[in-house]
Amino acid sequence: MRRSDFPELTRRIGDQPLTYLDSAATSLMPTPVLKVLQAFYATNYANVHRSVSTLGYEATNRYEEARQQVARWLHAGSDEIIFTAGCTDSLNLVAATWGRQHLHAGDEVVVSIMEHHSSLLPWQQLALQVGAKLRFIQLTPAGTLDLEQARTLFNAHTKVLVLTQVSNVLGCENPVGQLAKWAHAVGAIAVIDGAQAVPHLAVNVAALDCDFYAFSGHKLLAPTGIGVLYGKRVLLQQLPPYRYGGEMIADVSCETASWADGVQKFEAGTPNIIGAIGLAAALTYLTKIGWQRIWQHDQVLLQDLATRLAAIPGVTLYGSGPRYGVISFNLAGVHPHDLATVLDQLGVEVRAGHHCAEPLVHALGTESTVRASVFLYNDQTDCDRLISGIKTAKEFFHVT
Amino acid sequence: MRRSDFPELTRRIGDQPLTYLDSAATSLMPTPVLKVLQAFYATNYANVHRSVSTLGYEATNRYEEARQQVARWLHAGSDEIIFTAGCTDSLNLVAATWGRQHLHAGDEVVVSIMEHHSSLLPWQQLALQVGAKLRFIQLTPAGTLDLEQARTLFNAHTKVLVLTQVSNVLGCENPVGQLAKWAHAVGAIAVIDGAQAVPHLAVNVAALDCDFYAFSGHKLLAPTGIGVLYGKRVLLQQLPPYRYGGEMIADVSCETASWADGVQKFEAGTPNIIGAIGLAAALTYLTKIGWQRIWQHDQVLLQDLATRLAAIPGVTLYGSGPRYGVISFNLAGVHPHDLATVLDQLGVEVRAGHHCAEPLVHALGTESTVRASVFLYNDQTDCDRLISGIKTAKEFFHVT
Amino acid sequence: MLHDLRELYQAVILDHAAHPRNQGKLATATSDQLVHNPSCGDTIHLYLQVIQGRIAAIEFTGSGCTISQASASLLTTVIKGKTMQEALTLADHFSALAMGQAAPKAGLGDAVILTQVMQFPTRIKCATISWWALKQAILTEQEEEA
Amino acid sequence: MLHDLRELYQAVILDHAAHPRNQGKLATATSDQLVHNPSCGDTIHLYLQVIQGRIAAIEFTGSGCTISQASASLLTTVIKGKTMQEALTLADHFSALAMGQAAPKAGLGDAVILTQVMQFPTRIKCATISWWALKQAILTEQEEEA
Ligand SMILES: Cc1ncc(COP(=O)(O)O)c(C=O)c1O
Ligand SMILES: Cc1ncc(COP(=O)(O)O)c(C=O)c1O
Repeated sequence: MRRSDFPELTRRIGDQPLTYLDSAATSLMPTPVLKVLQAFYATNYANVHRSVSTLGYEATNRYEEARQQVARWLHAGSDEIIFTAGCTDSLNLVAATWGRQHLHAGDEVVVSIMEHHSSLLPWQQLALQVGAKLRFIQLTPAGTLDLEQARTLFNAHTKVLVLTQVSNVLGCENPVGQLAKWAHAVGAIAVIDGAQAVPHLAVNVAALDCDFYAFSGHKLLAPTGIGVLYGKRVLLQQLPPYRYGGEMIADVSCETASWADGVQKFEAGTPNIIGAIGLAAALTYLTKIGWQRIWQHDQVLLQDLATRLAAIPGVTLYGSGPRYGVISFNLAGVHPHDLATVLDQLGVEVRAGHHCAEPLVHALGTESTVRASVFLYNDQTDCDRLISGIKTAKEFFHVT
Repeated sequence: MRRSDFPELTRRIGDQPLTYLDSAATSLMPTPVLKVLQAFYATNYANVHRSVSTLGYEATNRYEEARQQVARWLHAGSDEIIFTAGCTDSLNLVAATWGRQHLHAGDEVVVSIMEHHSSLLPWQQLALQVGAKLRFIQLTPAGTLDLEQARTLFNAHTKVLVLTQVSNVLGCENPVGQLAKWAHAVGAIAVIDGAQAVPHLAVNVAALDCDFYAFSGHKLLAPTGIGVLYGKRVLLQQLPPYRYGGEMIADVSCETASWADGVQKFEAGTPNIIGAIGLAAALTYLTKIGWQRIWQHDQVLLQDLATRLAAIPGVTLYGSGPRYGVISFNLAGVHPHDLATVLDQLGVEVRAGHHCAEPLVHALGTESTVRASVFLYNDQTDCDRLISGIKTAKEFFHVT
Repeated sequence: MLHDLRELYQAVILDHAAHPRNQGKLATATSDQLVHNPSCGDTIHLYLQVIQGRIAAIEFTGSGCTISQASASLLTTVIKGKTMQEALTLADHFSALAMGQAAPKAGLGDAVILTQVMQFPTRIKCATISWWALKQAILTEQEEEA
Repeated sequence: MLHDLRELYQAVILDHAAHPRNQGKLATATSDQLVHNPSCGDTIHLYLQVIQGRIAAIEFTGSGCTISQASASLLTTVIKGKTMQEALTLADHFSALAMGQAAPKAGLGDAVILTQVMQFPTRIKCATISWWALKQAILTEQEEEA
């Protein structure tokens, strides 16, 4: 789909054409998004807020329009959308503000074993500091979250549910709405990591009724360095600031300071203006192509990959379908890094390792996996090249 | 100088040509830097670190080369350069890690009255939390730091000196090396805000012997969303992490985690790769033109502006020369915002307000000032248009 | 190119800024409201004396640009003697006009000149801030009465 | 296109990875060193028994890719019986070669095949990690002696 919009796809790896199957790490940038950035730099670029000049006003408008666009797309209010440096930054913000305010000794955090380190660690470290306890939602043998067990974890001590909507290793979608209900029933909040969900699912934060929702732009055709944190209005109003600096204040004296209203309180210093413009341009680009079309396209490719991978003797697939964006597997007798090196020699770019989800990978009974991930610009040829690459690797390493 | 590299300079404000005198807020982006970003997106773009694939390797190399380039330029080791989301983020990092670890009740922070909110507030708020005390270096009547008074502030309780190298309101250079010596003599560290210094001065962190040094890329022709924190090797080794997440770990289990060595410990999650590449490209661009040439050019323009502004009856200049990059003033009988609005109508983009330095602006005996700032792409015509704009404003508001 | 500016900064506006009417800290105030525009440091402190639902007296103190000071001064001249309900309606009309929306101009007197500020989007807040303070003060007054 | 790979993954390497020599937790060890490659999870735990300045016995445990496991296995076969000084020199030579720098190959035996890893920059650490562990273990041993 629109491969020609992605110039990087025409490059070669050594003497081989490129098959990019690592979009779950970072998606490529299409020319139309780059053109928007270029035009912005050439006409409206300036610092935002606090300026009486035309340029500053135009840049501020574009920045705030980007916020509104993100808000509409997530079904949130634009006073509930904080721009951050990325998903990791967003998730740290919640733990550093809401968490520090509300988590005390003896409290409990319900967290899935599937969490990315960026989702787990802010709460793990805070819990260690204050003497709170992490309670893990484990896997069923099928590699999905064990909801029976999960249900038993919520109690009067539970303060937070920390949950990834789509696993960056298994690709499964977790029942966020259901788990958020259980959290709310005991008075806890639900903090959702949407990094891998937003490119592959319709996200409606109002319908999910989650309290915080985080993602990164760079997995969604936008530049690096921009992320989003959705937070429920009433919660944001009660939070202390995250970082201190310019633009987030109402008034500053030598001794004390008061904070700006609304989301500005959380955006200290010059924000990543160009990142926000890029994120808006990426959403526009994806919307124009049609989200439904993109999701269906990704589903078809992944389904096909799953079937063909499962048919290769020695291949273990992790988790079970439906998968969103990513599929993880191992090949008996070949270490994931050796397999990834062979594939790389063939121009097929996958990822091998623990994918910043060590607890999950250990729960799957392994140290690392190979992960292939797809997005709108992948096609059947990419899948063919992956499958044939794995067969080549089997021959190369003499495994049967 | 190379105005043609800056496409935004050709746009108009209403029916007027643009005179951009707000580079101290954000500098414009030259086409050669944009071209580097474009080429990177088209060929080497991928996530960094932790990949065995060629693309990931290339992107990581470019990212780490950017770090090395920044290090060489600041006269630091590349294991002393942390990429952040911006100067504000850098300064918050120091207070949140070193500060939280070392600042206790009864301790003192020596801080100049000139600090930008991004430099003051992280320490002001930390001091309020732990019961430490801020001691302010005041101004001389000439509008420079009062070194006599400063000297009396350092004592056995002093833990930190917080100092801006160049004021974003006055444009003066503070004697960082001297004050850092006084700080070190009582066992305190020196945290230097270099946001306005790096575009206009040769910075050598080794010679300054500062402990931390922070700046933003976007004031230096680079994109928004990228900043730098220099920290002395021995200090960085002892610091706890700032944010938690992917890429900054050595090992993670459900219950605990250990951290990566070196600067990676401070770069949780996907960093702003494109921002770092852009910063490196901007440094390359500026180096090619020649820093000396740029500084001299800026000096000539500011000197000229100072002389001509001082000659206008009713104009008050703040501070005294030499000024680096910025000059602040007021016009008797015309509020800065009214003046800025008239100038904006004439296409002259300046900034009016407290410039995120409320304590300084109050110490100057006012509520706000007009600030004009110059960089390499400004020329004599820009100065002429500012001066003639001020004269027009005087006529417009009937002040004599 | 200064045409739009001349429409905004008319003689009466400059006069109100230079010689503000009803400036002071009304000793008999029944309610007051302090507002602050963090982007420029403008401050307006509005004092109201409400007697039997009518704004019997009104004064302000503050500092800031021509627009914000003239706006506060004009507001006091327009509002004095109005009922709380009339004042609320005028505040809504002024704010709407200043943001370029359609609304009746009746009753705003010379204050209507300041709605020209809609041509200068970055300055709209300077003109509307005192009217916003008025609205807050009246709402507080009404709450206390209820 | 797999030519370079064949140079690296030679039969002897695959054999060492599949059937590592000197695997175990040496009971008589006088020093040991655990290293971990966070980027892929490879782990090598090296155990040395030093007698009168000579590495009398050496074993390792660990898990990871072909390169890291074969490298550790080959290291043990090469290093056993060497003096600490000889071992340090070999470790330096191996690391230099693996990074594509010039250094003598003498004494490295079959381990020299793994210096082909220089063709695969992202895998260099897999090959050098056990040699790095060796160096650390010896330096610790020497410190303790001193
Ligand atoms: C002196 C000074 N310090 C800190 C900052 C903060 O930089 P940023 O907004 O890029 O984080 C600025 C710029 O606004 C500044 O001028
Ligand atoms: C599930 C999940 N959560 C969080 C993150 C962190 O995102 P970032 O590295 O952009 O901060 C990622 C991506 O690496 C992810 O896949």
